[in-house]
Amino acid sequence: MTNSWTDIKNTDLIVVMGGNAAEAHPCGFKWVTEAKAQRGAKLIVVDPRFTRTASVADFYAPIRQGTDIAFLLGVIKYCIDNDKIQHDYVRAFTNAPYIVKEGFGYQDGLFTGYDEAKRDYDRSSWEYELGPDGYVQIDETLQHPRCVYQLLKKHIAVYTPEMVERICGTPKDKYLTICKMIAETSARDKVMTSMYALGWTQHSKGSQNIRSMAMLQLMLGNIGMRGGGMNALRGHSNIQGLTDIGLMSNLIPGYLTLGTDKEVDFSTYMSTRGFKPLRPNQMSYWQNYKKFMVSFLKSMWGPAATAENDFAYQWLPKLDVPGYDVLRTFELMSQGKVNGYFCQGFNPLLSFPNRGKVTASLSKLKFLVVMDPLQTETARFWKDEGVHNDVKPEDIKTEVFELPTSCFAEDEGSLVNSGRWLQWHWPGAEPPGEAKHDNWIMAQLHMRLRALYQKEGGAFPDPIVNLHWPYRDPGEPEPDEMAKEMNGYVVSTVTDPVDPSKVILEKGKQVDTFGQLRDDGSTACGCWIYSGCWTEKGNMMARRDTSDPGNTGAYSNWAFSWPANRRILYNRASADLDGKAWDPKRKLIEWNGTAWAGFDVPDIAPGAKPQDVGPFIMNPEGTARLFARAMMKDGPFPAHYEPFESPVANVLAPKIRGNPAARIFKDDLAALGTSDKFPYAATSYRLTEHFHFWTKHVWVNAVLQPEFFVEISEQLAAEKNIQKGGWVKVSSNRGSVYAKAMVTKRIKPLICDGKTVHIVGIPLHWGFTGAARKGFGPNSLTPFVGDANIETPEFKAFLVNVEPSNGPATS
Amino acid sequence: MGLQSQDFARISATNMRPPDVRHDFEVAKLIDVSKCIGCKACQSACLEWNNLREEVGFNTGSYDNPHDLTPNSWTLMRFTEWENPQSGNLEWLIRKDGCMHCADPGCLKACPSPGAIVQYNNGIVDFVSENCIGCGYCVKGCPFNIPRISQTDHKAYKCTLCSDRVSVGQAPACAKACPTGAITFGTKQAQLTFAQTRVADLKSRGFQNAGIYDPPGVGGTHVMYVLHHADQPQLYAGLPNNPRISQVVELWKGLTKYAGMAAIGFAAAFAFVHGIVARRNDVSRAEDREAEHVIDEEAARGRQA
Amino acid sequence: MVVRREEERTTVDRYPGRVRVNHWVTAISLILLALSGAALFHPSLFFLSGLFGGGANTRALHPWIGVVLLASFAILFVQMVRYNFWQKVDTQWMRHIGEVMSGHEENLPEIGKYNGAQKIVFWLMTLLILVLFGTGIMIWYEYFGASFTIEQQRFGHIIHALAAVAMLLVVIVHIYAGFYVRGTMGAMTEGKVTGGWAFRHHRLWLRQEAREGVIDERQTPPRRHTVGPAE
Amino acid sequence: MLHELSRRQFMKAAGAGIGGSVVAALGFGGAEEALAQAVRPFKLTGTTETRNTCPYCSVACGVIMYGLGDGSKNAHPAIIHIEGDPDHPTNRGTLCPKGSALLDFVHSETRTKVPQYRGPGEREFRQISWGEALDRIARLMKDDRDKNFIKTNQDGVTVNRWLTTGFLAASATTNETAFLTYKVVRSLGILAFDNQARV
Repeated sequence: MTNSWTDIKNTDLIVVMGGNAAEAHPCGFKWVTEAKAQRGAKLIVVDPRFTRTASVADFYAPIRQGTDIAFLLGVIKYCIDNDKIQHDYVRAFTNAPYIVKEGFGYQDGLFTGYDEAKRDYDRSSWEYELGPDGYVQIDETLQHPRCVYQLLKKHIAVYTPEMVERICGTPKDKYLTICKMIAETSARDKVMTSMYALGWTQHSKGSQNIRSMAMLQLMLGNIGMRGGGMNALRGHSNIQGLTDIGLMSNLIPGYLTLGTDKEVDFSTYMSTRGFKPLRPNQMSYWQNYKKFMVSFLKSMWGPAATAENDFAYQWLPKLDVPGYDVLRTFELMSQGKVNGYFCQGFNPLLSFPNRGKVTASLSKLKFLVVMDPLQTETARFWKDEGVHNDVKPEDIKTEVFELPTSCFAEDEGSLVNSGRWLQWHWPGAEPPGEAKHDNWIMAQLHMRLRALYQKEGGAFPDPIVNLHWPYRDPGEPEPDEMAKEMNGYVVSTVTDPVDPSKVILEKGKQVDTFGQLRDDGSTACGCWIYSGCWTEKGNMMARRDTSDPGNTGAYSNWAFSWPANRRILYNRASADLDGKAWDPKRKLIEWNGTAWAGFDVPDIAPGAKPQDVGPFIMNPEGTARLFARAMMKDGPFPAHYEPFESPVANVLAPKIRGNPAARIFKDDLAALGTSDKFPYAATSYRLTEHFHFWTKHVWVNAVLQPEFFVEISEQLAAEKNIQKGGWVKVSSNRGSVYAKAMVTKRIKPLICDGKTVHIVGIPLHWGFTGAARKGFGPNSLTPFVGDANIETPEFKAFLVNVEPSNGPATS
Repeated sequence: MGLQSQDFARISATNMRPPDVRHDFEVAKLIDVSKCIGCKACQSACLEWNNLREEVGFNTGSYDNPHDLTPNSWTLMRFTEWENPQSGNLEWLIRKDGCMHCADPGCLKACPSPGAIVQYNNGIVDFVSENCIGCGYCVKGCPFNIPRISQTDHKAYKCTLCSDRVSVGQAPACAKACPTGAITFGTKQAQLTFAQTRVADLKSRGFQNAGIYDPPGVGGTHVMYVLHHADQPQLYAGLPNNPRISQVVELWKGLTKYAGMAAIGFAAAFAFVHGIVARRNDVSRAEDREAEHVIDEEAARGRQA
Repeated sequence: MVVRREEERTTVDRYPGRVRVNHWVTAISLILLALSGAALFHPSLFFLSGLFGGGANTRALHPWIGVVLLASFAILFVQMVRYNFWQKVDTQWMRHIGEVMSGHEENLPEIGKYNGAQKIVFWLMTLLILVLFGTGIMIWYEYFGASFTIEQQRFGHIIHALAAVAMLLVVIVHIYAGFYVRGTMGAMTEGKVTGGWAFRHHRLWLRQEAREGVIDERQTPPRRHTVGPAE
Repeated sequence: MLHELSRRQFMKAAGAGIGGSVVAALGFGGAEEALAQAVRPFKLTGTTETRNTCPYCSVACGVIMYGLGDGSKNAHPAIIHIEGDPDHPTNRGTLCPKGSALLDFVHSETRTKVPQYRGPGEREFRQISWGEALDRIARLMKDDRDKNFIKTNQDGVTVNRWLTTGFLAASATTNETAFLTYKVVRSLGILAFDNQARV
């Protein structure tokens, strides 16, 4: 989220698209109902299904899953055509005026530089035209044919209301009503907020779905505003935290990235991370990258990380591919190239696409370790559960360990919510039976490995035996110790270069902010964006002050919000070029002539003059990007591509299947189904009564939604002679499941490109352990293909067939 | 009944009206159907607070789970898919069902067991399990079909409006939990005022018939609804248009009760008086003798036959 | 051999043991039903539930007693129905009911085993018991709560209540008649009535019985004098 | 720190006390009174309050866990009720159907309670000790790492990666656990490292 849950109360228009806030985030959705009740805000829901969010919406329109880009680019076109954009904002705060290199183009659904064999682009032409001064050439008038604004206009020209209806199946009149409502928020005193979640990410072009809305929000001047922004609802309680701390293949805490094989040493590594400003006076905050990186390395290897050994840069693994994401890992596993696997509170047997492939892959492991407070299906993937897990245990040679862990109620520590709030919590009881805290388990593993390497030696023991382990009880580090590590501390006293008697940073003290971090090894910091969470003043994440000056919904003294306790990102953009709030009623920060001040921590240097310095300080441009340059794998602009399994061909580029830049492995490509055998467009989702695969272990929730079902329209039910509450068999080219049929008016067939498209809804909460009735998950059906940029699987759009059945008993 | 009797407005099956001297605030729960997302947090909170659990059921092609109120499930979301003929829009009407805590409770009227159903001065209608005899009369008395009789202990159960929480100044569990604020709790007066603002908001959004459901037929309720279509309550999973205690029940618990008692009393009294004043109907010596003749005569006839 | 000449008096057998047992089972059931029913019928009588071990037990027992009543009365019905068909003479007799109530039966027509009033009681009881049982089933919540709609049950309740009142009235008449008409109780206790009673109230019946034959149980004179159709 | 005493909590504690006395004043206190049964005694009076965060979605609602006992040595704490934290700016005391039922998550019958092991081809789990489990896992890890660790690639560039073992982290663990996990996993050179943010 750029904003926060409590900030949503400030909005005028909520667009829920690519998400289902009411069902997946009911308590956050409260701020939508507040905005509606308190300030007459309107709620728009665009979804293939009439969801429980739609049930309280002012306006609902259906859309075929996987066509959001066409819809959104169409809205941008509408806004431009009807002069409903926030001109000053667009001109000053986005790269609309920037001129793009000669040679960039887009044709037949492809951008310049496409290599079909590699399914990848040579992105060199997707760049700005630089002037002799090394800065980007711009045209304030936005008239230059190669300026981003003109290129965008040209790029989206095709997305007329008629085309949108043809692609998305959204009736033109409904679509235009929505365009009109959205366009209204281009006014300076009107804002719209976008609430989205996995309905946009779980596509082979998920990142571009989100970019499309972000671009629209920029055109309307709604980024950085109270009640505006791009608000990813996010999934798990600490999914934000784990991403921040970089528990992903290619990440280092604080969104730093691992080196690649090309970055042979630290200087080469840093050279590609120079982040020189692309416009005069811009902050280009990543210029501080080295300070964060060195401080991180110090927190990893402490004294062993020295200037001499490049602070142990080489001890980090290097990537030979963009990343070993889960799809790649399970592909390797299926080829027998992975021997050991750990699942710490993760249930891949139900969470990853193409369950058949997941089972086969896990069966090839030598050992599997599951750490979980609940008895997961993954820990039992080898168990014969009849139709619900049809395997032969004797053929599966994998050694499996199930390690019982504590749950939230027995844990202490911090979680980061989608509003980037780090909130501390306390344990109320001991773990049951022999269950242990994850910290204990990870520490015990490390200590054992360290001992083994010290005793026996072995492959490159240095990073293990030298891992910085300064904990009171090395066998079970306490949460406060790690929290302080992440905040950062001073390794060696730093004095003022001019007057050495003046101590700037005192050895052993916690740093107050990442501004104090050094690139010479005198500071250590586990996760720079968390600096300030546990300072000398104590645990800022445990703060419980509920005051909210100006009733902005910021609650600045409640817990801690990264970065630097900032509650609304890009809040500098809430003020105009002179530093005055676009909308006085929505004042956030303003330029008082000498400094920025207001209700939130300014997202800019306090003394940065409004005319000089752009609001998007993380970008070398200082502005937001409508044109993403080479930073997106599948295009600097979003473009409509069909899902890999689609009931209709891509009307814009019939030859192209799916996202041309999305990676798909050979076998998985072969495993895709076609609409002749699997005519119905399926999508998967969560229900409000359940949380993923946890609450089926919870008696009460099992009662509230006891049994696996699929949702189909009355028309499809009639066509297939399917009874309400009767059994159906749903199959894709990869597998099949049995489910009860929920026949509903809330799903209606769509007409796309003149063809009737039936939608099949498949919720994901059932498995073969827990209190709820045994059932299946959609991942028995879903295709093994991910987003081009981040490899999130395409769970939201795939093809199935549906037939009446007598249920699993008879199978 | 002790001190607390002064806290009762009504007590079932008793002739003496409770003193009703303590003037408590009337409380009310307001359910704003237009804000409800049908998340079932209220059901969840209710089961948890009251330490009740339900059998894990089945899916029957609807979101209503469990499928009906039970002795353990005192509240339930009822889902209705309705295509509005005026706007042509689909509306998913979701109503939280449960005890309405009527000002004039039919259950209490029908109950034959003294003190098994009580109404506090704050308006809460409560079942006192200890006095409940499990006859099921309350089921017949209720215009909303709410009470359920447990087949385990044969006692009637329903929403208590969390009388235990209210008695210590807290809101009912469902009201506290409700994520969107569709359920609110307060004094009836304040709730009615607040409900007006909600109705105004709905009218501004085109729901011309939006209104408050506080049915006069039962003297008003302490659980009220804000409905987008207050003119057609039955749309919301059969919410009664104009609920009132059944005439049959009124007759049974009214006239019949008194007339019956009178008739029997009169008959008994008549017999008693007659017994005293009337001439003895007894056999006389003469009749004994005549009997002998008759016997001889008939016996003789018998022999000749 | 139903008319006996004993030392002191002459008696006529009216009810054999099996009928008497049935009658009393029925009678006791009726009383228990009246008491338990009354407890549930009116708050002022709820204290009666104490006799059955509290309200819950009263609620549970009442219908079962009803079942016993139905069974025993059914047998009684079979035993008595043939004497209870209406005849002209019953109508004549009913015209003189006032005299009966004032203790004069001189001018009544001779009648058989039962008089009009008794027959009316018999048929009323039959009817009411059927109604009470039928409606009783409808409102027997523990077992039949699900079998009838709430509206049907509401009607069941009111009809049951009205029928119960009627039943009580009939029972009061029946019992009082037993007391008022002296010598009647013996019929249901020892099973016999005096010849005089039979002559006064059921002369026709007395004649029939006598014609069947008379047993002389007197000790003197010692010679046995037996009579009967055998000779 | 098992639980911290916040402003509201103090009020609450006091409130419960007052509540109790109110109940008594109303006469619902005396169990001997038949009608006293009408109102169930307030079940949270005297429990220990601990603040926590709902572990489900990323709205991260504040919850209060009500624990058995007053924290004294011999009273083993056990969560008996969980309710929304009225102080929390986001949820203001409300909870969704999952959050409202957190108690059943804590006490779920299918929670893991002992370490279990399943050998190759076996049909069932069997219990093992933590010691056995961890020793065995560490051994399997080291053997695999020593065998398959890649120190340099074909071009002789130091790459220090271990690709034959992977680690999925949980996006429901705390930041502190996450960071400790990160240190342990990365120090081994593991690249097949991911969490739910990916899916």
